[in-house]
Amino acid sequence: MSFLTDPINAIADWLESLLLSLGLTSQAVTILMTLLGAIVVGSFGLMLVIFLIWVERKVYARIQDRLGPNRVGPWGILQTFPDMIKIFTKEYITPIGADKVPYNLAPILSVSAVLLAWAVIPFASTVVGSDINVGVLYIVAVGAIGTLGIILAGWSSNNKYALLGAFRTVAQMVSYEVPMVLALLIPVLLARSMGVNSIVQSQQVWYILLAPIAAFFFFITSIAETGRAPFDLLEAESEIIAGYQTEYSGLKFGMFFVGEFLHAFTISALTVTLFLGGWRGPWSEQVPLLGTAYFFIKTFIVYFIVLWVRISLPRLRIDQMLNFNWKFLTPIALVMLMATAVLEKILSTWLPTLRLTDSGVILIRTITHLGLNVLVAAGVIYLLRSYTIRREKVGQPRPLAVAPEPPASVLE
Amino acid sequence: MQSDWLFIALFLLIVAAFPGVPILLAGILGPRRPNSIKNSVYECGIETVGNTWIQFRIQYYIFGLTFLVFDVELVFLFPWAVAFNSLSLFGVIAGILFILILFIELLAAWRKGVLEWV
Amino acid sequence: MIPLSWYLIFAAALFSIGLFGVLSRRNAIAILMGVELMLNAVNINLIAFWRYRAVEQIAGQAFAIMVFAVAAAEVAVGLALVISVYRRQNTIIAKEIDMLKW
Amino acid sequence: MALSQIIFLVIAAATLVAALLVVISRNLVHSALWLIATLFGVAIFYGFLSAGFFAVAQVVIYIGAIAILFIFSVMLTRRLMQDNSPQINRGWPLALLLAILFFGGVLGMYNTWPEFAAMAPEMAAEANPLEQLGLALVSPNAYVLPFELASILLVAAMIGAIYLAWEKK
Repeated sequence: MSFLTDPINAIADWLESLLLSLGLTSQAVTILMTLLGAIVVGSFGLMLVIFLIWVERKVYARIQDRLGPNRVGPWGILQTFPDMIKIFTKEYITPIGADKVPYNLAPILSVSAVLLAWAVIPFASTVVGSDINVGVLYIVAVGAIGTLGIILAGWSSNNKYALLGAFRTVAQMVSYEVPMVLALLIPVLLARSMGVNSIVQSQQVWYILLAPIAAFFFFITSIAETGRAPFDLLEAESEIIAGYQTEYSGLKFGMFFVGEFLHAFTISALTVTLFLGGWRGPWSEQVPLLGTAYFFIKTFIVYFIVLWVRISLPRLRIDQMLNFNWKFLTPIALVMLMATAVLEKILSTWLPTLRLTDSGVILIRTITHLGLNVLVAAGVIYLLRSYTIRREKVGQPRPLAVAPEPPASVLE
Repeated sequence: MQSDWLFIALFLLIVAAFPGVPILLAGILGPRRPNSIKNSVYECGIETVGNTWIQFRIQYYIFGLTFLVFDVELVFLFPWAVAFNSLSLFGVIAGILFILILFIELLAAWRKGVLEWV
Repeated sequence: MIPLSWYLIFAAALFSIGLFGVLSRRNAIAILMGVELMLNAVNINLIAFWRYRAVEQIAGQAFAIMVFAVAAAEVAVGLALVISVYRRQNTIIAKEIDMLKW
Repeated sequence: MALSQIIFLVIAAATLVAALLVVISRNLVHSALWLIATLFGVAIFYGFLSAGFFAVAQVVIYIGAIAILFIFSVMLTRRLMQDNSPQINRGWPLALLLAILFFGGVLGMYNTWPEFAAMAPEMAAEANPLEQLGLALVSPNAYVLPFELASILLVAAMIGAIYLAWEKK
């Protein structure tokens, strides 16, 4: 019975008892089992990439009214394997003057930083790699390591454009981390816990209903962290060649792409976990397998939106990108955090005096939080509109460059 | 609890090996015929002019700096958010005051024109 | 299990290396890196004493997190100073920054 | 020797070597990279000391922000990076002597302390240091004043640093 509802833990238990019966000490068994779990989670993430590359190419092609990969295997689903073999047999070309150790370390870092986040994502109520009590901050930390990988790549390539790409990374990824952390603080505040699994467990109502603004901000900022369109300034082909990856070749170049594809999926999984209830759904507590199914269905829906955003929106200019972060996302996220804290305090002192049933408490909490978010959003929209009206009254938009006076010789 | 951290530690090793081993293998298996033209810096397609290590604008540093300050202050807020249930009214107000200082900081930077790119 | 002494010796060694860096490097940025090493050594001591001597009191952790804030402020101002000096004097060799000499 | 002790020694040795390389490497960006390695080693020790919050905060603050700022300022003051003159003062033997004397002195002082080799007490299973820390940081009879002052210190540092580094176009 338990095998049908929760196969992963059933297999783990069976293996553990098998190893114990082989005469190993319990300490060694724990280490072995943890190692096995780590290998399973890690290789699952990498296997997923093979599939994701196909999904992404197919979705792209469909939106652009093309067929996409369709030769190898049914619907071209095996297309990635020949590509992998091709890139695997390519020659590495290391540019003269490159700083060898950071140059080779950077692609590894950019993949492993993304994979690291999978350690804390719960796939079901009982299946989670590591349920540490600082999970949310761990996710932020892992993002910081990814930024470091890109800086290393840009710096060590001995290429001006790569270095420019790295500098843009710092301006972008580092700036967007501020509203991202602020948006992450709101679910932590609502759940009173930093453990990712306990955040999921406390979402009787999905946090996207309690904190839609935070969810939206987290989604935007994490797209910015992946460095894909519309935030692909770090590798803007028309501006700075290919950014930090210009001087890379072969599998090292491919690893940056593996990292990018996986990152897009990882942020979808994180959004689902923190704001869309993760594995929660009907009977997911009793049947963890169902929870896993819910988790992946939700994640693929969010992933589709990520792809949709990427394919639909043009690239931002760097000043627009920074203004959007520092003058729009960050102040609103700060206001939201303060407002949520005040409301939570009011609710936690006032609700117990009402002697409501549990569902009543949840209902009032949801409605008040949703109302607060709507209020803030309305205020923001009002401010933005009055700002645009003022700009219209002033007249034409500010000219970017003043045309120089023609020299006298031309006039004559 | 202890096994959770063990998992993270082992995962660190695994996750470094997963991209690292294929890169190493491809380096061994792949062809290796370097020559000076192939190995020259691609730059933007034409030959490199001047030094790579040119000076960059200070604006990048300013954003890094602003980020550093915000980052540290936000890390302070995590324990506060976790302990929210057992906080007194005073504690909540202290936390909000902290966020308010952060907000004033943002406004000060904005007023000073630090957040402008150009 | 690991005795307290190991952490303390490790922290002392780290602090000494940081001290050596601060005293011997010519470059102002490298000196600041040495200061970071020293602050980290202090933090390890704080956390180790918290864990081994006063696990039910939170003072060690509270001090350690304050050290984080101070380190961040120190780096922000220190590096800004270095950059500012570099633009005016075109040097970050600590010995050559002698504007206040006379 | 238990497994945990071997792991401790290996990580401690690696961290100290990295720290030494921070101090002696000629290329400043390499110094910064070794600094990151050292900071990561220190983060692992926080994990060992069951202060998970600090391990993660170390990575977020030091590696994610401070180290990046270091790399940045090295790049901004870049003309000195190819400077091949020695990076170490002429008086470095004296500095080395001082550092070794300091290390020896501290060790000697520790040795006179009877509880030097104390073992860690068991942590209560229900103890939640993170929540305790959050409470202590904002409670009036604990650390609320340093907490707010840290915030103001950082604001002051930021404004001061911007004032120093920024020039109006």
